[in-house]
Amino acid sequence: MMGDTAGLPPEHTQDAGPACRPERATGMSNAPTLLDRYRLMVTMRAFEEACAQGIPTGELRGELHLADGQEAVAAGMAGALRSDDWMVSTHRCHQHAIVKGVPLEEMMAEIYERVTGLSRGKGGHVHLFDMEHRFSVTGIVGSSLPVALGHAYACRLDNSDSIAIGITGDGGTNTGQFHETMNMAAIWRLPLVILVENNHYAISVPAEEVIAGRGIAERAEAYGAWGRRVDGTDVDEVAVAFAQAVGHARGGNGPALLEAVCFRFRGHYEGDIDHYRKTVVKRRMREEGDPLTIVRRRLLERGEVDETEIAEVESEARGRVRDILQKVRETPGPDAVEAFRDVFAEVPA
Amino acid sequence: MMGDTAGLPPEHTQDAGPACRPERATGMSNAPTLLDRYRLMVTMRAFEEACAQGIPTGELRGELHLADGQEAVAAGMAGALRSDDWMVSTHRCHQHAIVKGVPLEEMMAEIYERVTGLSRGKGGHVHLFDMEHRFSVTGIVGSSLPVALGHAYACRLDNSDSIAIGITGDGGTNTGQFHETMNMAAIWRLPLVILVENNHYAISVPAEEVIAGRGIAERAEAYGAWGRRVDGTDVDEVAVAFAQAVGHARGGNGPALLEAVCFRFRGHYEGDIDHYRKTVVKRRMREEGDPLTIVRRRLLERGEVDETEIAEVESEARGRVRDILQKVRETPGPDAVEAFRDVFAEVPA
Amino acid sequence: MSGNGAGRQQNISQLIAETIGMEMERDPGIVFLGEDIGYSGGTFGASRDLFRRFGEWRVRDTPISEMGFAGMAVGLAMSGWRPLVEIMFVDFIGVCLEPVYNAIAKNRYMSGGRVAMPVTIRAAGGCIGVAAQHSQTLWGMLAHLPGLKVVAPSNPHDYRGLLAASIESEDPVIVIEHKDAYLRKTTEFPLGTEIPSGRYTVPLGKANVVRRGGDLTLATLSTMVEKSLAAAEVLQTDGIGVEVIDLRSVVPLDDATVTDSVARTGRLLVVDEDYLSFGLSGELVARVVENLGPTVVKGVSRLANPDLPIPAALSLEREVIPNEDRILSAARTIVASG
Amino acid sequence: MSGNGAGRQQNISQLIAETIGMEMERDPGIVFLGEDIGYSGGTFGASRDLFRRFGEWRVRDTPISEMGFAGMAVGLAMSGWRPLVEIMFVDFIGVCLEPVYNAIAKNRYMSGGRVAMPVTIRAAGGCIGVAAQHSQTLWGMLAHLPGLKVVAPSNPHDYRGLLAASIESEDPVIVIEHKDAYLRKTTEFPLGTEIPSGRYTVPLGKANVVRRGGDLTLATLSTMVEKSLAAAEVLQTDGIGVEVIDLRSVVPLDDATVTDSVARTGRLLVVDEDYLSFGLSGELVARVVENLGPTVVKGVSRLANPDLPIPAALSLEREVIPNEDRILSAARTIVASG
Ligand SMILES: Cc1ncc(C[n+]2csc(CCOP(=O)(O)OP(=O)(O)O)c2C)c(N)n1
Ligand SMILES: Cc1ncc(C[n+]2csc(CCOP(=O)(O)OP(=O)(O)O)c2C)c(N)n1
Ligand SMILES: [Mg+2]
Ligand SMILES: [Mg+2]
Repeated sequence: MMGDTAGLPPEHTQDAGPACRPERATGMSNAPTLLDRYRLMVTMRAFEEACAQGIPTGELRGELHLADGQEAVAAGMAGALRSDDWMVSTHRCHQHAIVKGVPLEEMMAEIYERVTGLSRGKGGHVHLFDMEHRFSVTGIVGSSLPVALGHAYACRLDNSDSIAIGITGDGGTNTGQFHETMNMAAIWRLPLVILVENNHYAISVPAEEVIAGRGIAERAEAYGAWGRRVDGTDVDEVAVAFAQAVGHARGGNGPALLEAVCFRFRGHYEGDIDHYRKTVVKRRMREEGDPLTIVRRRLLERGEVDETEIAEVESEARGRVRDILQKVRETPGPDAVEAFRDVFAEVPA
Repeated sequence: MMGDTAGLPPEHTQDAGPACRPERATGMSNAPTLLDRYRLMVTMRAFEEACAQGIPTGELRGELHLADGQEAVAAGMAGALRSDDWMVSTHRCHQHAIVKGVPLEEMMAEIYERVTGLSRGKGGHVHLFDMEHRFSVTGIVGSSLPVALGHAYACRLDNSDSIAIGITGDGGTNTGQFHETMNMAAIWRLPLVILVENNHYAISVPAEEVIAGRGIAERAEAYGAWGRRVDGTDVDEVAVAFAQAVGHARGGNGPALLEAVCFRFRGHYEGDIDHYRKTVVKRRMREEGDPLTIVRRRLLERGEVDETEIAEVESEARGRVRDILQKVRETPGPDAVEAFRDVFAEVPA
Repeated sequence: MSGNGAGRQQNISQLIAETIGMEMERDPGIVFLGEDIGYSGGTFGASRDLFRRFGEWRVRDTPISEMGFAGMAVGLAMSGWRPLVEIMFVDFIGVCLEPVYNAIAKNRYMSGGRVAMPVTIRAAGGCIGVAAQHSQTLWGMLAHLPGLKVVAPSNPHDYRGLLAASIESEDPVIVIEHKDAYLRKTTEFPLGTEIPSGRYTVPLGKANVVRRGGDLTLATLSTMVEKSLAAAEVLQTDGIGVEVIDLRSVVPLDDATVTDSVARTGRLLVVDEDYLSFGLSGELVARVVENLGPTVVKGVSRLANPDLPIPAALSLEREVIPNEDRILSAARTIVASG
Repeated sequence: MSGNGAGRQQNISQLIAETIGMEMERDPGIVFLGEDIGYSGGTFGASRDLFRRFGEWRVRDTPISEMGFAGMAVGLAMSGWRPLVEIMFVDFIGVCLEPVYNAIAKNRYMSGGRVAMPVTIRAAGGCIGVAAQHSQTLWGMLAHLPGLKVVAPSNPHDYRGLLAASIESEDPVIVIEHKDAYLRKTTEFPLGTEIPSGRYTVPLGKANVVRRGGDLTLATLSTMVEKSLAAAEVLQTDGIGVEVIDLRSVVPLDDATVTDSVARTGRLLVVDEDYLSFGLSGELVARVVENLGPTVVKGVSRLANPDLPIPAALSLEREVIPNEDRILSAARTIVASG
């Protein structure tokens, strides 16, 4: 399986061991290095680009939502996140799946709707399910949060110290589900982290025009919950804040709401003409807010690695994704009969 | 019409004049006296008792929700509330209708499902609609708030200084609609007052067990809105706070959230065995928290009126409701053909 | 006291509570969520004692957040639990239909069979004079959404057996309980009063031929089974033999049993307490006509709630929902016409 | 430039935007609410220019709060406005179905006719290879709920005329626009390319017989009209005359026109891009059989999406939704069988 995951050494998605009911203490005892995170982020970028390749060829259709520019948010979760934690993601889900350890090949195969995909091509790019890695997605905005709440409730029922991470965009915080989830998680002190990727827009609608009050993180107060906003382009900052959020939730203190402010480089979906954002703003965003560039610069500044090592990491990650894409493309789609399977577990005789 | 309303002199539900697009300034220029409010409250109590009479006789069925004990909240709205303001209420709606000026007889006739009812008996006790008095109800918890939001939006579209009052119970604040409504009202600065009748319970579920955070009023902060909690057994306090909330909303400052803490004397609905509340608590509640007793005592303390005058007001109000009930009971139910009318305005030939 | 209702003076809401208790004892993975189901024992009393027996974590009083707790069921199921969710009235399901039809119903399929959704949703339905927003059955609407099974019991035996089967099922099931049944004694029903003393299930998707007859097939479910049986008695005295079929579930719809019957009787009357159009009655007529070919069938007819909101006044409600008289006249008309 | 599309190189999304613009100009009481409908001109471009023309108060970009803004429509309507609401994909309507079926659909009735609910909801539906949560049409589900009209246009002329009629209607109407249509040029359609230069409406509830034929009645709507016409062409060369009826609306359902046709052809095939069961196709078959009596009808058949979530893989989607080939073979089978 490992050859297939994002290239983090196993301890970076903390493994709770086979029982999946770990007694292990909270925290980042296996903290990934910045280079580990960089490798992850390059993999994410390469992965999204590999997905984008399916659009002009017609292999992929529909609203393919890529997350270039948001890598620091996902990669910031590595370390504090454990393999026995649950994660529920949104339409913009690939990076989250990667950090959660979902095998790249099965995921890519699902996105390309191949028989080797996670769901044999029946779910597609907005419906990734990997129970082994405790990861799922819904394509309905806001609906990821109650699902994560259910996982958090299950963690309590199990008496485990696993937690659940529910992810949403800024737009998703305007749904009723956000409120209902925060409230229930708080009254029952459930181990839930709500991670909000605030990329400033819900499709074309600017967050500041449709979110009242001081900010998203501040809404935690209404529920007596932990809340914090962080620069989502800086993977180190995200990592620290996310570890705190996780510590809060895993420690039995109820939900934590972490808002990571970041940029979405591409259109809302592949094909979005993205005319609602100014070209100059988009250029500046890429120039100044690229989390990969920021990490790369920092790595060099710190002098722990040199250009060559970085280039190696990059080409290795990119090469791996390229190989996976090629392999996936050589794989057939599902058999016709698949269409008629799996509606029900039990069909009356 | 007046002979039929709750006995408030016309200025107590401020009349905006025929145009319904008043230029009149905000405020309580026609402040009802405490005796006026008392008359209203006695009418409300008598009205609910008249409704309750339909249960043992089988005239009324279903979940008839009465609000005895909560009169101060409704009566506290008189004065600041204008006839051109909109109000959207809940399953526990009769007192709100009364203060909004909905004619008692048509309302009672609707509750008793008579042909002279507001909806000719087709709506019933949880579906009161009176467009002339800008009042409506939904029986679905939480759903009153978006409807009120729509009215508030319409007030802005109309460029009028009317406002909308959306009412909910404590339980209703846990619905997603509460969040969506507060947020939209705030971003668009709509003239909306959300009045929460916190009677400590949603059916059997105590508010403090299912509402996280410091309180309902405090949730206003999450939206940058005005919020306040008030003793909902004290009509004077409610009146002052409600006038402030209305002033805020009417003044173009966006939504106001007013939480009025009160008691529900009867079961959740007629027939509720109410075993989830201790008998001693229920007794104390009636002894110490009856808003009618409180006002009566205050009226006497202030020395503005004497026992005789109060008794007159009481017997007049009760007599009026009794007469209405009798008249309603003598009225026939709707014709069978009514069942098949009013599904659509237009039916293809 | 293990819930063996035979002969006991028990009403349906008690029977339901006992059944849930039996299932929760049998399967420690069952978690029950809903408004007022815990401390108070349920608005209709259909969960009494469970809170005391299983504690707040397995019998959870929720806030009024249906969207949230319906979605919770998805996460609980993926975590390996078996959620039982009460939506107090099925009329409220519009608040949370999204997770029901887009996740609970579709996750098995969308995951290529790798995710199970053994979720049971119980909800009260039906007309008892409580107006438009609290009287619907909506099984026709729910049945249209693939991935959901939809059940509506008619008698004490089935209230227990179908609920147990639903909870045990690996598939999502919505059980619509009729409000009129809750407070009736199990001994008052015209059928299904014999309740086995041990645990049992009634398989989902198997109709029950509750009366034999050669002239007309009457297919129905829920409370209308009883009204149909009463009408069938009367028709018998007119010499009309009515075969009454209790469908038990809308999905799976046992059209095979109905088709077999119509092959003998030649006539089909569907009686349904849901809205007439685009629901159960049309589907069943269409399937039977397809199965037999139209020319084999002498007559088809449907008696259902007309396509209008349920009026509040009881006198008006009685004008619109099927009752014994209307069943009688619909049956006579179809038999008379050939 | 008043939206006279005749001959212009315009696609359906532009046509829709122009139609809304014409209506908003005509009636200053129309308010348009939805996600991304304002500044950006709509995710599908179906509201371009309206924000600029009518301003943010009448063309309102909402937060992702469907429950809230569907409920807003109720208040707006009661305040005397005429709300037009976009639900981006009809698949999302589960989030806000409650106010749609309990208030928008029922308020007229529950108020004894004193409250009007002239609300129009537009939503995108249909299969274009975008998987289970973004491919549904759900008109069968919506049609089951009394008080709602449900419309699904098939061609440029009707996209304009039915939308204008829906907005103008005093009743609530849900218009399901097919995603496949948005980016197609109005001139590319096989019918309805002639668009009158002035304003016009197409009455709700009147089916359109788009092709005459004597051997088989094929009733359908939305994009399937086109596929059915193509199949009918092929069948003509086999000597099978197919009468193709574009239903245009699910509610009101013009079963009279279909019945008249089947009275002549003796055979009915319903083609539907919604789920097969408990929806449009069963209802129409049942009504026609009821109207004519079963023995008059030689054959009935339904071709619809099977009762399963739409699979993501395009190859699988193609296995399940009706297409020209499947229409051909369904038609041949029914004609061959008597
Ligand atoms: C309930 C619902 N409404 C609308 C949509 C359509 N939609 C998909 S993504 C999206 C914007 C989401 O914005 P945000 O939550 O900020 O996430 P981002 O796309 O920015 O990552 C919308 C409106 C949906 N999928 N579900
Ligand atoms: C969406 C929805 N869920 C559940 C119900 C059933 N129900 C009716 S009233 C009520 C409790 C409401 O509590 P609260 O808002 O505090 O109002 P109160 O009854 O105390 O006045 C519930 C759960 C409903 N009508 N609508
Ligand atoms: Mg965003
Ligand atoms: Mg309450």
